[in-house]
Amino acid sequence: MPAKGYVEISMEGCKGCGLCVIHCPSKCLELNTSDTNSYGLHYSYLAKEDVCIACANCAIMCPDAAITVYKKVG
Amino acid sequence: MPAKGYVEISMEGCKGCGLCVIHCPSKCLELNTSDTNSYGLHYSYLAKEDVCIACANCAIMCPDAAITVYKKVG
Amino acid sequence: MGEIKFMKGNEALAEAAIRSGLQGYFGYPITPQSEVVEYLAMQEPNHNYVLIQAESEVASVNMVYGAAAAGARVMTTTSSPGFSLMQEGVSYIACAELPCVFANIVRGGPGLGTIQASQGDYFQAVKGGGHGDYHLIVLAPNSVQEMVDHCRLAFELADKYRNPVMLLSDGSIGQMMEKVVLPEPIPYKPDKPWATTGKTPDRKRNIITSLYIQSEDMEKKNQTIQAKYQEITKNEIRYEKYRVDDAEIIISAFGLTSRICKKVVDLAREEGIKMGLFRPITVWPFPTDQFAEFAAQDRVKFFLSAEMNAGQMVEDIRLSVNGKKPVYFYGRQGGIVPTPEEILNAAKGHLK
Amino acid sequence: MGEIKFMKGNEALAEAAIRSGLQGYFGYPITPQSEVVEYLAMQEPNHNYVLIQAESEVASVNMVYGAAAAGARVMTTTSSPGFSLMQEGVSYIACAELPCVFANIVRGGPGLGTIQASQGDYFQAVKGGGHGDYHLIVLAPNSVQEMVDHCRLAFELADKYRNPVMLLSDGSIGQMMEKVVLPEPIPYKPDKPWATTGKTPDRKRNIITSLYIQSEDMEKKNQTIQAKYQEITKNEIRYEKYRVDDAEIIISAFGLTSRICKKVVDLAREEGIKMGLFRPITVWPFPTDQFAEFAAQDRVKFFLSAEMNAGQMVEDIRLSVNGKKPVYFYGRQGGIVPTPEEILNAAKGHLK
Amino acid sequence: MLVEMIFSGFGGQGVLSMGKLLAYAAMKEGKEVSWMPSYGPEMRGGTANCIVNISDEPISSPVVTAYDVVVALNLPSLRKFEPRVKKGGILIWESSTIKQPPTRDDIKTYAVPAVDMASNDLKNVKVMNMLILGALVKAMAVVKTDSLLLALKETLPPRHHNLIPLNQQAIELGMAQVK
Amino acid sequence: MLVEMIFSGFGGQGVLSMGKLLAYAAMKEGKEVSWMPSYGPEMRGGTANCIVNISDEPISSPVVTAYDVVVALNLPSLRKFEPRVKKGGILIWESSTIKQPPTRDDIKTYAVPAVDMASNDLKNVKVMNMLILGALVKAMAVVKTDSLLLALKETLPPRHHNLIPLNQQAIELGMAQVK
Amino acid sequence: MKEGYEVVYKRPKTLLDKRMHYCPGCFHATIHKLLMEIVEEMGIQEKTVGVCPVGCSVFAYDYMDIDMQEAAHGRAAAVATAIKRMLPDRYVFSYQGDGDLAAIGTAETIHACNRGEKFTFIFINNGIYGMTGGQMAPTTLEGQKTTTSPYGRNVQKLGMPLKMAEMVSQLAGVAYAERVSCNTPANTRKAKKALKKAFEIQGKGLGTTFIEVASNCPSGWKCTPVESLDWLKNKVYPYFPLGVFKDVPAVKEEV
Amino acid sequence: MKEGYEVVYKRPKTLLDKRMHYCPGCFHATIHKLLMEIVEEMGIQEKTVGVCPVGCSVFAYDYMDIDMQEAAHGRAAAVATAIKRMLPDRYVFSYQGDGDLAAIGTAETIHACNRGEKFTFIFINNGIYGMTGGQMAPTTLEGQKTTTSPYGRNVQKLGMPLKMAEMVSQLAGVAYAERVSCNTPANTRKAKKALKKAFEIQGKGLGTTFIEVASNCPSGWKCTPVESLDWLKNKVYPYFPLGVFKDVPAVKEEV
Ligand SMILES: Cc1ncc(C[n+]2csc(CCOP(=O)(O)OP(=O)(O)O)c2C)c(N)n1
Ligand SMILES: Cc1ncc(C[n+]2csc(CCOP(=O)(O)OP(=O)(O)O)c2C)c(N)n1
Ligand code: SF4
Ligand code: SF4
Ligand code: SF4
Ligand code: SF4
Ligand code: SF4
Ligand code: SF4
Ligand SMILES: [Mg+2]
Ligand SMILES: [Mg+2]
Repeated sequence: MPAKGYVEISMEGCKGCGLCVIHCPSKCLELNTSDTNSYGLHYSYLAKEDVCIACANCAIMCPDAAITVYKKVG
Repeated sequence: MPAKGYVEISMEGCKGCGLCVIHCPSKCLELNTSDTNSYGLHYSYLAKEDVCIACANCAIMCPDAAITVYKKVG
Repeated sequence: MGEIKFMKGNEALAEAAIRSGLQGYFGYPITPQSEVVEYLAMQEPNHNYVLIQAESEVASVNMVYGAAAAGARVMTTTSSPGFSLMQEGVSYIACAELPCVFANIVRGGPGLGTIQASQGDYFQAVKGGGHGDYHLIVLAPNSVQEMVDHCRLAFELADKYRNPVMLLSDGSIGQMMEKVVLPEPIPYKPDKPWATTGKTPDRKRNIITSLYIQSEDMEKKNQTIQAKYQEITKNEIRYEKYRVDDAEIIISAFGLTSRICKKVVDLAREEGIKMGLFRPITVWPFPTDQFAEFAAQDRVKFFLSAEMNAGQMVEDIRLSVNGKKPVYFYGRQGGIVPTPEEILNAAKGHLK
Repeated sequence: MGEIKFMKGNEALAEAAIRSGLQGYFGYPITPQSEVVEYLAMQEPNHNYVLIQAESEVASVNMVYGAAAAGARVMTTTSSPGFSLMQEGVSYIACAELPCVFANIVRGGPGLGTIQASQGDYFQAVKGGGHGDYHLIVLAPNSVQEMVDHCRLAFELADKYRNPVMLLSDGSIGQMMEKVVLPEPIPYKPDKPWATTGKTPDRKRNIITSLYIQSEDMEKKNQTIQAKYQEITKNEIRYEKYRVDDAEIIISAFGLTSRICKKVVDLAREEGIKMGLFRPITVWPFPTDQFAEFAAQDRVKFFLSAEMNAGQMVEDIRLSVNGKKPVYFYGRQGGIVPTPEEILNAAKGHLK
Repeated sequence: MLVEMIFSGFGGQGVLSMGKLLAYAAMKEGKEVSWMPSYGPEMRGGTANCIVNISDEPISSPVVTAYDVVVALNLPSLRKFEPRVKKGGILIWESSTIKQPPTRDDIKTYAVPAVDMASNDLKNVKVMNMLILGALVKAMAVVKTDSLLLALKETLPPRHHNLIPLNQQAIELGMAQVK
Repeated sequence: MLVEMIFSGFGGQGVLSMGKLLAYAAMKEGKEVSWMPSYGPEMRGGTANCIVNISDEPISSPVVTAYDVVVALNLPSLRKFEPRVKKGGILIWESSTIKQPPTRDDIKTYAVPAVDMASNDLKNVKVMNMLILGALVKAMAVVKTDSLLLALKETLPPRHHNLIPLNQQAIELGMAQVK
Repeated sequence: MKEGYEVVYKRPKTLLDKRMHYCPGCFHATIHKLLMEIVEEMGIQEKTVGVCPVGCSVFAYDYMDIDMQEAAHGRAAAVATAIKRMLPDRYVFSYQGDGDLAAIGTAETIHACNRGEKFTFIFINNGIYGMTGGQMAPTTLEGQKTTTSPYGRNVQKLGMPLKMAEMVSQLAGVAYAERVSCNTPANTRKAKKALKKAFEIQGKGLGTTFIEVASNCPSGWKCTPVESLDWLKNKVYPYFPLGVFKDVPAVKEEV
Repeated sequence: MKEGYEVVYKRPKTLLDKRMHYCPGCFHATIHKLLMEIVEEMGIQEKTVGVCPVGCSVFAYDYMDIDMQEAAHGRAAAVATAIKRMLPDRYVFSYQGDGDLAAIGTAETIHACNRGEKFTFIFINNGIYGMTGGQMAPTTLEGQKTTTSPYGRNVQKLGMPLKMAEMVSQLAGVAYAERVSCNTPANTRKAKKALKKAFEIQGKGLGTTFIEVASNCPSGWKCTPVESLDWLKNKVYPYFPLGVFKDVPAVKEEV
């Protein structure tokens, strides 16, 4: 089943605070602990794309407005 | 009947505010409107000596502590 | 010609501000200045200005900051302790380059001091009582008429240079009544594209700040305002001369004392002493070159600065004269206005 | 010999205050000064001083006023905008003649400016940023060690003259770590019969005030404190000389810049230029006579003042030199510390 | 010519306004004038005074300490300012309330029982100050009487213009006191 | 001799403390030292640096803008401070996280993969800064290794003294990186 | 002294034998008198330090035979805080007007109360700036005319009068807060009792004590002293009710 | 942009495309974002003027595409008062930290609220001085460690944390006061709603609007952003409860 939702996270804009991660109801976000962005921070990424429900909780929680949320049309 | 009480008012210390006058239960104080002290103020004096009951209301009201109150001994 | 009135200095200042298009006044009562806000309160229904008696001088000066940044023609007035409280705000306003007018109706200090007139705040006004390198344009009126004239001028200079302008007056001038000729009211339409009035689509956002966290930026900012100060120094020095053409003694004074010194000059001339008065009207920028010119003339024997303080403007005169001629000082303090006779005597004492 | 430590300037200042018998500290956080109150908070359990992080600098300085009047050995510290806010209180303290210590860990101004080091508050410190004629004794430390030494000295001078004493330091000195030798702690027993500690039957009531409503009284008060200032000027001028004996160029600087200028002198000497450094340690009272002496020597060609501002101490040098020799200025602003090379170049530029 | 004057008395006796009126009248005559009140907490004590200077030339200092004319409406003021009358100067004092007359003999003194006269003859103690002013302009013609009346007209709010005749009477009565 | 250095990187990488340790060690050797941190809101951005001067003579300015030694533990710092290494000076950079190496060829550069080595070889990424310090004292003998160890002993609170051997190992590992 | 009579009330000795500069009928003088009576009765002259900032009472030290400090406008609370902290066994009071305590000194007032500084605030709320000639204060009543509200205080533009005793009562550091007045002998006696209680609580170190006096200003209000009492009763007390707003020691005793 | 998908949330355009300097997880950034969303949704960019005093948010003008003024420490309320009075049809807000609004700026805060100045206070209460490196604030909790209370805030000596939303609610000039937070998506949505409501009430000129944000400071609290949410829930909200403290328009509607 194609996911209902989808998020784009700005790797450089993310500060790795993890607030999106813990508030995703579908647990689809993770911090990339093996890589850092140019600020030396582990950034968040959509780890489980297929379960995103486009609830936008992550985006609302993201202090740095690094997340864009998409929803399947129709 | 000799008065129960008696007050001494410092003529120069009095500023003629009249607060003692209006609060004397026996109405024994008056402002001397025909004379002024050296500050140009009509001072208060014991007009009816015989009815003073030494209640000290006048002294308590006097902002400038110009009044000494006496009470008949015994 | 304008309307003639018999007015108190403080009231005349307030009326002049109204006639100069005052849009906002923020102040706090303090003797001997309170008539300014009282007059404005009385006139409020007839005009359109915003008037707030603030909770303190600290609040006043920061209200001035806000209103000036929003593009309004604004003023605050106070007296010595109140102006000390404003120093942080003054420094901010100077750095943010906001046009506004301050008046300090000086009284005797330091501390709570006395409410009588003094000139003890000269250094604070011209050297900067707040932190950092900045300057106010400082006008020193010596009459009720000049409270009016300098008020209008102050608003104009403030706008022209985006710089705060101060009237360094004193309690005597604020409290006394004299004849004044009031100017016609002018309609004031601010033309301040930099003001924070809401970002319209046709321009970038406007920001008013005095924060330049990087040293390089801050130094650039400093250089910009220093360059402006030089420009002001070039253009705006004002002074008055009285019987100086053949003078061997140059007496100097600002504000109220300058009137007394006119009399000193007359008394001296009666005794055959060739004395003249040079009076700085702008005490910042200071008429340095003019003093230097006098100093360069062989005729001139010495200078005497008469002040109602312990000797403040005399330093600026010394800096100007630069050792070419002696510069003496005579002063009274604590609210005492020196008499012409005692100043004359002081001058004669230096005639050897 | 005392304890040797590797310490931040601000912490060394705090430790020195403790070891000088500090009884009360009242302050408010501000960069680059906050380590003083932080250090004192950390050490509080080990000592007996009263420590309050006040609600503002205005409150701080008035707490200092109250505690000093009650006879305690007290201090406050801040940085530029905070010291501007204290000006009213400073003027009150000066007039009430209360002994206490201020430290201004100066940053770049005006306004909010930058948090980097600057010397832009010289005028405020020495001419009086508050209202009225008054003076603080102003010491200008140039190292972490001097933060310590001047702190102890400041408390002593304050008590000796019943006058507030100020450390005019800067953000670099406050923030940097260097080696310091700490002095032995001294027990401090105030001997202040004038203090308001409660009127005992053996004396008249003590009153601390700066109010002298009658002009005659205020003038008398002014004369008293002016006489004290002369006394201080006679006794307390401090300075440092470096390779001046045969110097043709006298370079001058206070605080941090004076260290850089030592290097300038060495560089100049390497190039065969006879340069020496004269460093005022007290910037008020200012070593006027010492400058005048140099100016009187034929050998000396000119003076150069190097400052981290737009030219402030240079005025006091000019007043001292009084036109006898040229006095030049070189400065950087905004938190930029000038390099020895650029100062040397500036000096060479005047060698024609 | 420069005339330096002080008007002094208790607050409420109208010393500030009489000084103001005189200065205004002089201004109307084309003179240079200054009026300088005592101010601030001094007034809390119940006394008030103002210095008035009238001159043909610009006035140097609004504050002076020796006077050509002193007007004293109470004893403390008389005590304070009598010594500050210039030699040959004028001292006008309210003689119905001040019981201790001035003592100097190197000045001209005028006793005006203005309080009594105002209450008795004019039935309005408030115009006492106009009586004094009348005496003053008679003793020294600093302004014309007409100028005083003009000044009254221009400075009194219209609703009080009905009082002008009374004030005029008071001024005249005062003038009559000075021979 | 005067050595002017800057230690720079992200907050949390221990740049301030490594600078402090070096300065302390030098002080113990009788040198004049100064340590000057970046301070205030600069640190909010997540970067930190400190300038350390070590000299035989009194130090003039604690703030300098051209360095004999630059230590850069992240890319922004490398970019910012590489241009400020004096000709012939030394640049030490953390090469396991910085992917774009320095480009200047008029200075000596040392790549130290301190993060990797600390995590892999010493199982404690925190001592990464000691590794760098080891490399530094090898590249330029500003202080003796013993002084560093003494400094550790005197500045670490006693409860952390058990970490000294690990730190020593790190220093030695760092030294070994510089040939 | 009349034979056969004994003194039942006389001027306290600690109130110096000097004419006070206050206008006739001004409660500033009344409170000075009460204060000195208390100092005398409690025998604490040696242990009392007063702080008077600017305001009509700036000369208070001329009248009270105790150690005193003048303070800058609005800063009495900061000054008193420091004195009390340095000399914790002394009785310290600040004596402040409404301009002082509730306008320029708001921050110092709130923070001293919040910290529970153990001195006594004596707050003379006369609804006006007396000293400077009658300008509007933060406590000026709605519609009240002053020199800076010549058409009456417009609360739409300027806000309602601040109720300080009520406000500080909300702060944990305050042990005792009461509003008193001196318009009648009974109220004046109550005022004295409140002041004394405040000093006693201070002596026990229980927290900040705050006595607000609904005071008068015949000069600023442009009325006679006797009229000022009517104004108090008809206008002031309805908005600024007299009474105890906080009494922690009493509450503690009850429990 | 993925085909067949539409955007349901994106960064507001008025939030400039610039990396904010705040530490990871700091609510300062969250509130900036919400504010700019509101400005965009209400279409009031042209009519909005913001005031940011010192504190971590002193650089706010670098991020918001609106006219802004930086203000001196504690003086934002005075500055905003003047702007709003000069430009009464604009939306004006002050954005202040707890050091700013509740310590040095107490007097300005109280008086602007009391006058009913018609701008919106946005009060970021993070219980600490973030900008200057973590000193104690007037709102630091009992026992909380900061650089100037290294052994925990001792409320005996320093007083209890000040509850500003509650305090200003007592003042007649305040129309709306609410405390919000951003620890969960639901609370963050509520915070946005409150901010928007404040702006709407401001637009109607009904009085002062005051939004207190129970905020975090992972750096000053020395914890991770995620841990800071626990601290908020366990320590902060119990003392600083979220909720509406005053809502004059709602009360009016009810009546
Ligand atoms: C910084 C400063 N601002 C203003 C003043 C002027 N001033 C003196 S007392 C006062 C207010 C007096 O009112 P209040 O505190 O109510 O006392 P009251 O005279 O009514 O007893 C003011 C504004 C001052 N002395 N210092
Ligand atoms: C007059 C003055 N005093 C002190 C400072 C230093 N200072 C800057 S911000 C600040 C407080 C910051 O705390 P807060 O207001 O709570 O904001 P936060 O950083 O926590 O968001 C201080 C004390 C200053 N800039 N100006
Ligand atoms: S939109 Fe909702 S489900 Fe999708 S990643 Fe964000 S929080 Fe998770
Ligand atoms: S909330 Fe934003 S900044 Fe934080 S981890 Fe997620 S995307 Fe990154
Ligand atoms: S003591 Fe009582 S009865 Fe006697 S005069 Fe005074 S008030 Fe009247
Ligand atoms: S109360 Fe005192 S001052 Fe007033 S009239 Fe009576 S005695 Fe005189
Ligand atoms: S002005 Fe008012 S407060 Fe001041 S003394 Fe007079 S009546 Fe009392
Ligand atoms: S220091 Fe605290 S308040 Fe400031 S940005 Fe960092 S987390 Fe936010
Ligand atoms: Mg009052
Ligand atoms: Mg905060």
